[in-house]
Amino acid sequence: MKFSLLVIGDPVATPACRLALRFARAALAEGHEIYRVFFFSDAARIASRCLQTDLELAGTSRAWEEFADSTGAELLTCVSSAYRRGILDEQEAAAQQVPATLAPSFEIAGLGQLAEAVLTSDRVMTFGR
Amino acid sequence: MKFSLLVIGDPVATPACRLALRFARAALAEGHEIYRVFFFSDAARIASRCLQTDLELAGTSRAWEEFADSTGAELLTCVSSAYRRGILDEQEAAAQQVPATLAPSFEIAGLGQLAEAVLTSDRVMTFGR
Amino acid sequence: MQEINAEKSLLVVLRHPPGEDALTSESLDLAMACGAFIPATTLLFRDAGVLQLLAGQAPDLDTGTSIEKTVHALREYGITRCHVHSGSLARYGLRTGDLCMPCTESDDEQCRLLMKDHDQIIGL
Amino acid sequence: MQEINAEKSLLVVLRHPPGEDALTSESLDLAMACGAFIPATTLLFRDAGVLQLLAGQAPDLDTGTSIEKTVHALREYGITRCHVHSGSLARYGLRTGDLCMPCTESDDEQCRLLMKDHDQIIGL
Amino acid sequence: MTATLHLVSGSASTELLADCIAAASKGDVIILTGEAVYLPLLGVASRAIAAADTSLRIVALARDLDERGMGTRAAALIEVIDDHEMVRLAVACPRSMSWY
Amino acid sequence: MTATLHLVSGSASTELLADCIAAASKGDVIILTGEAVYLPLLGVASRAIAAADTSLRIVALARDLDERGMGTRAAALIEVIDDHEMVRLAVACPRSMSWY
Repeated sequence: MKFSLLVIGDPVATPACRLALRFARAALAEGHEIYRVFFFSDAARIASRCLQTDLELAGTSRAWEEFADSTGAELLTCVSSAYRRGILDEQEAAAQQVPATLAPSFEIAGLGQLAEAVLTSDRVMTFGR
Repeated sequence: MKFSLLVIGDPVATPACRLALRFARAALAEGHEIYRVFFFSDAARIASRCLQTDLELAGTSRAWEEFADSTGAELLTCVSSAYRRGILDEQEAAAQQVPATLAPSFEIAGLGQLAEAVLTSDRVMTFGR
Repeated sequence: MQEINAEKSLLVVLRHPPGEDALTSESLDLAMACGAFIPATTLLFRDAGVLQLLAGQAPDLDTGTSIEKTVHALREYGITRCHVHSGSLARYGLRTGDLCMPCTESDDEQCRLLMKDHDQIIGL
Repeated sequence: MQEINAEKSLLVVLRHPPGEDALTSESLDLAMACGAFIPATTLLFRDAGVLQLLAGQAPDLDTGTSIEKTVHALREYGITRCHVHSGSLARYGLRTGDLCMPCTESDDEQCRLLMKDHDQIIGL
Repeated sequence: MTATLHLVSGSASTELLADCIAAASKGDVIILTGEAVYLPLLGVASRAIAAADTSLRIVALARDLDERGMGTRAAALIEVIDDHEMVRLAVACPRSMSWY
Repeated sequence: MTATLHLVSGSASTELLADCIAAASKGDVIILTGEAVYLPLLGVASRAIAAADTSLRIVALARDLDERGMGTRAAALIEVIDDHEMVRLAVACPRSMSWY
């Protein structure tokens, strides 16, 4: 079965990103596919390379990156959520004359990509705060 | 009367930083002093220069910087809260080999500075989430 | 499997009150985007989410948007089905006349049916 | 005015449950730091904050700390006065024997007196 | 004056307000801010406010109400104050406590 | 099967659980995660769980309980499942709703 995940809660202040990762790993172990993970609202901060992370820890951006690298799952972060919170790709950072802060393995995307995931996935799981 | 403020809530997701700024401005207008503002936990993010801000808006880091510049109030952000959320001064950023993200006018400080404010201020107001 | 099933229906449930919390305006953005891409998108305001519909709210400081400003946009984006949970309105002492946009009042059982009648649900 | 009034007393009220929320471990850091600098620091655990005292919790993933690990540290940092609101314990069906550190049980009226008896309060 | 100033913010939860009222002493002042300004609208919360010891003063911030379109609606339900009065209350009360 | 899977997280608020139970249909499954795993401890919440339609299945995640030192305490109060069972429930229920 093809899953997509919508993650909303802040990666530091809430368990949302960690719980979503636990779900993704368990789904993989059960033989399912994680097609796309869409980080929205506060969860967009997972895509900040400013965020201190530790390879040991689940739910951090590096742990998500490892999951994506080994499974091909897409890690997308909502463009307006990200920019509003200072997660900037090279282009936007240049426009604002500040350092870029988007972590590798994450892509900035519009909400249309979430809608596409809703239409093409068998299940969409939302992980709130 | 000498006030210090402890701000806890996230600058984007909660009104804490904006309400604290409204309190600070009203206190000034009433003839009082804001000695120190200590940004703790999620509120430490106010000190990120990645945070997109607009000079018109209250509660953002630039509005706080203007308040501090014109009043001499100290803007401190808790060192462990800040580092954990990727708000890094030059020294820590160099150690981690990532860009520094601490906005000007904010200083990284230990919790002892909060305790000192508790002991030397007439009132300490806490602004939660 | 990659083929888009345009028949798929989506229910977006909005449960959080408005205010300075960024999530509210972001939720409306999400609803509009889904409305644009997914023809069968329905909104349900319930619990504290009904407060998003209160007339006379100031626009969000960060984005300049408010539900009153987005109501026409919602329609432009293809969202014509808006429901509000009657029990939630009653909890806050509100009537549909207090709301800034026309919504279908739905009672507990009708709200349960709304959930069952859609293929996917996003709770915000 | 800049002179430190070492006689000033502080009550730190901890109301939030533990878990992956960073605020909990940060709150304990704050309490310890205040205990180190302000001799007359008292802790009061109430509402969902009493759950921080439950024995057997796993350490915080980010910091490796838990209240069980910090109990000795709390004392080292000079905090000897720890109170827990009896009504909050009852709400969760807990007794002081379920707690991982010794606390003085205080009823509603005693908690009100604690607030009145301190010069400053920090609510976390 | 030994009153405590209580700031209630962050959620329109009746549990939060009930906890605050139960912990407050006679003569204390409770300010509703942020999402907590919705509380007077809630039947169960307005009953709690009405049932609270009359020596408790419970007020809401005008600007927070106005931003939520509740300025006129709230006047009948609760005493409304501006930011300056919040500061005066913070001066009058020797200590404050936050609930969120 | 037309059941909906409900994920409750984010706070140990009895209001949140009550809202979820009131909105759920017969046959639905409710998973308590994060801070919501404290709810079975709360007298008022455990009564709500007990009073809920028996056709509702209400469970809590084992790892979230264990992290909070509630693993053994919870076993008597609520059905406990692991992350794999959460996935199986997500497969079994054609849609899910989050409460936070």
